[in-house]
Amino acid sequence: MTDTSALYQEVILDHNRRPRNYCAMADATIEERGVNPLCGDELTLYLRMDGDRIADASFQGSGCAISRASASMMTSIVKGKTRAEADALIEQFRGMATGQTVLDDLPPTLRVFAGVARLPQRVKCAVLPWHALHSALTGGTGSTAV
Amino acid sequence: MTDTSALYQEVILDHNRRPRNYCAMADATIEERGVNPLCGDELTLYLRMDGDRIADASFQGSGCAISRASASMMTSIVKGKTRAEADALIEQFRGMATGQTVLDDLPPTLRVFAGVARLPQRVKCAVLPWHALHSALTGGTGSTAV
Amino acid sequence: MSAIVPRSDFSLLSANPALVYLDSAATAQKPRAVLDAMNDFYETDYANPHRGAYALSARATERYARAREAVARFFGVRDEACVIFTRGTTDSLNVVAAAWGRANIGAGDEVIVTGAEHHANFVPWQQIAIERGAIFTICPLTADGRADVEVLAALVSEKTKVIAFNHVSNVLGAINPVAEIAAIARSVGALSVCDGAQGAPHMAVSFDALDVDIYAASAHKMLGPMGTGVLIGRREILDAMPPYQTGGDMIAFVGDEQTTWNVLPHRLEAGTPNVAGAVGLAAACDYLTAIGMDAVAAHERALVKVAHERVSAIEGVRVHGPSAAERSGVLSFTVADIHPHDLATLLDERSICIRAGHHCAQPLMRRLGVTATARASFYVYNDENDVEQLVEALKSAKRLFAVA
Amino acid sequence: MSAIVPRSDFSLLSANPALVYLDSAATAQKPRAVLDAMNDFYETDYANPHRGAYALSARATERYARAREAVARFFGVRDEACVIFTRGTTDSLNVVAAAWGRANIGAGDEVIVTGAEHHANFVPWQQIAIERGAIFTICPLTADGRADVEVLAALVSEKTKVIAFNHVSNVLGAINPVAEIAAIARSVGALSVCDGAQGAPHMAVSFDALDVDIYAASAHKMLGPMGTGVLIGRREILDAMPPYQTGGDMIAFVGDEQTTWNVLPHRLEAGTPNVAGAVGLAAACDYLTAIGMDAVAAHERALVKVAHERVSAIEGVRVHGPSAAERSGVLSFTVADIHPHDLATLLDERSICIRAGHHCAQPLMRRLGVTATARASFYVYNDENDVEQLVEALKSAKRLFAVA
Ligand SMILES: Cc1ncc(COP(=O)(O)O)c(C=O)c1O
Ligand SMILES: Cc1ncc(COP(=O)(O)O)c(C=O)c1O
Repeated sequence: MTDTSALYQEVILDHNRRPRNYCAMADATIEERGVNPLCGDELTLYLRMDGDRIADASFQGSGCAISRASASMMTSIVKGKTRAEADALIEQFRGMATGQTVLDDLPPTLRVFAGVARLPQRVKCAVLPWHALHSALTGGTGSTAV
Repeated sequence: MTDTSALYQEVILDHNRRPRNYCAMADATIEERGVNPLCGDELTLYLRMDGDRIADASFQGSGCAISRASASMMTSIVKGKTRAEADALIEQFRGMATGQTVLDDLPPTLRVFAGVARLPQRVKCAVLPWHALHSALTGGTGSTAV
Repeated sequence: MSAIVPRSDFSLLSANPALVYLDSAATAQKPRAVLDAMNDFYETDYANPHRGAYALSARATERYARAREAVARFFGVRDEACVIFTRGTTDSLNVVAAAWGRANIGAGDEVIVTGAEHHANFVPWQQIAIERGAIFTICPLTADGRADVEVLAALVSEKTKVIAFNHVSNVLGAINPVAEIAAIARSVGALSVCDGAQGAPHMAVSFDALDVDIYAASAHKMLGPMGTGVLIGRREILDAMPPYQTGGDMIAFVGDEQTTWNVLPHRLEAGTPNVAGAVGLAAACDYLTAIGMDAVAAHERALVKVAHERVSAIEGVRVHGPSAAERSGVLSFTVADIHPHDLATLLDERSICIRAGHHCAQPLMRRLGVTATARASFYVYNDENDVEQLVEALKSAKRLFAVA
Repeated sequence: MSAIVPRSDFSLLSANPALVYLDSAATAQKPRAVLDAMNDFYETDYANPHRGAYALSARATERYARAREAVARFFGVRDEACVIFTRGTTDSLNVVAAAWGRANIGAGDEVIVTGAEHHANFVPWQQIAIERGAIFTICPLTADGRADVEVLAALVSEKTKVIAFNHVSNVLGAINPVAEIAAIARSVGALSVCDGAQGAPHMAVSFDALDVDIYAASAHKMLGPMGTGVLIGRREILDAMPPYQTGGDMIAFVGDEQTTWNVLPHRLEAGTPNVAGAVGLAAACDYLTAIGMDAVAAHERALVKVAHERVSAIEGVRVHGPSAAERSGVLSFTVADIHPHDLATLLDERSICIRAGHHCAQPLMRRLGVTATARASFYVYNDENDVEQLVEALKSAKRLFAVA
């Protein structure tokens, strides 16, 4: 019914098999749980903030290739970014995943998720880590549902 | 949609306007309330039993022409009847009102209600007093719903 | 006045050209557009929404979301997650009485309803008051059947937790001053619950502007399908309300010992939702919007004005409720000594459908001093000829009973 | 095995010849006969039942009564007033947990469910136990996912008030020994509540013979419409149960201070009933009866047997639950490291609809030691080619993920 081959690209499959930053973080300054109640995906996002800057990011949890690869790439990319830079990325990623924004500003590696916009039932998988990041950076409830 | 002219005959209209036995009974031995919760008809049936025989019967209440005329005729007819005779009448009347039985055994005056069988929404009106009578003669709950 | 929609939009009415259907306050006939929308959903996009991970299910989910948007638009609700699909008005009101009531009404508190409520907005409040040991107060009515707001304003106190009232009386067609009642409720911190079963089908409703806390309606009375309704509430109220039913879709996490809830609207919609019903209701909303709710209201007002004049001109007829200018398209009356049930049967002989009885409003019947009334109610497909036939039939019934 | 009904009976399936619909445990597609029955009701006999005093309303009332009779016949219930129409299984189970539970469960009492329950038969009991201060016990499962009756028999005591269990697990297809569980419940005077959402669509059910106190099912899973279900109960139970919702049709007399109730089935059906839904469910029952429920069960068993063999033969696949001979047409599995959601998306690319996730059974997922499974479920319109395509697609998905 839908053309998913574009979504399950090598890079996503690779991040799924060998997720980067996949570990708990003992000295995290923020810990945020993200869940998708409808499909059961869950992850814990760990951030170590250094003032306004994300000094380190990691995650753990169980989820599909899409959410796992998304979390893997996200934690890699936001490392070293300021809050404002991360906020901009969050907005752009969400825009792309829901098929609304142009991609020009988004780092090319993240564009592999563009295909998810055609799969409304999977958008939340891709967005889950970003949602948790947003929540973590804006006070953090400790747990958010996408 | 339905031919009701046969139902609203002179005799029913007359019993409605001048119901017989329409009064409370101070020396009643049984008092039974009958209600039709769906349309709001209600009546109280009074019986004075003399052993196995219905010495006197009367009623009061508010209802449509059908239930009023039915109660009026019923109280007239059952006066002096034994329980067994009343039971037989009840069964025959119900059979007629629901369009199931032949009429041969039923007193001709009651046959004016035959037309109600074609009006399922009015069957309960005609049957209400008979239902209360049945209930009164079989122990009586004080109040029955048709 | 001719009807403001083609009779041919309604299969049942066009198949029965002689039928004079004057019972829309009980339930409305369905335009083809509503049935078509539901059939199309079943035949094109049918699957369980929310749960599937395939395109067909995504389409069903989408249909459900679009339906909620359309219904939110119709009811003037900006925050569409505050539109909860239910089984109907009765369900909606029971949800609030039970879930909100159990959490917020305590011993010695007060629950107020009006004397003109439908049983659906009377009995749930009476019962929760009994259960919680609260005082159950029945607000008196003005002579024409609306809540007496002066008395109400004097009645309320800090103890008052709920004021439940109808938008429009199903018996009298009397229109309540919703904003005034809501303001009285607000002044003492009480929940204002508006039963819109007879409001939404007949006049423009803007929930956000009405300023009530809760609004309830039934799809089947507004050209939509049976088995569907809405519960609309302000977000703070719905968010704080404990779930009424639990099960699939409304949970966040089910532990062996504790469970956490999903967000609105899901947390108040347990189980597989009735997507077809929502789609049907949305189609009905669109159909009504295309006519224009102001045109609907004007049409009914015009019809009920003629009916009011002509029916009350018949000797021995008593019409209950307000003047024609102040009522929606409902006319309750009694004709001399003729019991309303007999009247309905005699009218049925002429293919005229009216309702007779207590109209699920026994408390109001007592206040009117009657046990039953006859009721004719008008909607978009009715015309002046329907009124004409009603009047003729009433006269004929009078003749029959008088001759006896 | 070819399908046992013509695909052309189902508009959606015949319009999409390539669609492999393997999600009937979530919801079933609708035969034209069901949609036609509902349309016909709306277009021919539509009015509010019970309340009108005219022929059209009498016909609607009659339709509703006939539908109840047909449904009672299908479920093997002689006393048809004990068939209550609800919104669905979730609604039915919530009614019992809330109305019966509040009246009968006290502090220190015990409520037992099994570890394989759908959230609809788990959370309502968990919540009422919390509310009443009762003990909530989760009965362990046999290795193949049925309630362990030996453990259950040892668990129960005079304190046990309810045993709630599924007829068939929606995740595993495991069939519970209903009569045995009911007997254990009876031995201690506990209420036996059977969630038949996955039973009624797939095998002959005779409520009177099963000897449980309560049985619940959803129309939409048995070829019927959304928004309709049944709550079936033994008369003594239903008669003694306080009403769950109050309003129109379910009352006998509404006083200003007290209200009395109507008789069954009305007292448990507040408000305007969903006649169209009941008519649709009745048509579905008739459609299934025409095929024969034993033929339905045999067809599913045959399909699931082939699917079980072929799917478990794929390396890395783990099939959950009992052997093919002992399950209804449901197959849950996990494929090596591929998350079920990814699997579902990849299968969707080939127009194969399966469900992935926790299937509203998080407690069971924990007991299986997984967070999600993929689930294929079969029904009357599926055939061996559907199984074939499922197997091919699984192999292809494995290849894609392995290459990475
Ligand atoms: C004013 C009013 N409130 C509530 C209801 C109950 O609606 P429903 O039976 O659709 O639940 C009705 C109609 O029956 C009504 O007219
Ligand atoms: C075993 C079981 N119980 C209960 C339910 C809930 O049914 P519904 O969502 O139709 O209320 C389902 C299906 O979702 C089920 O499979």
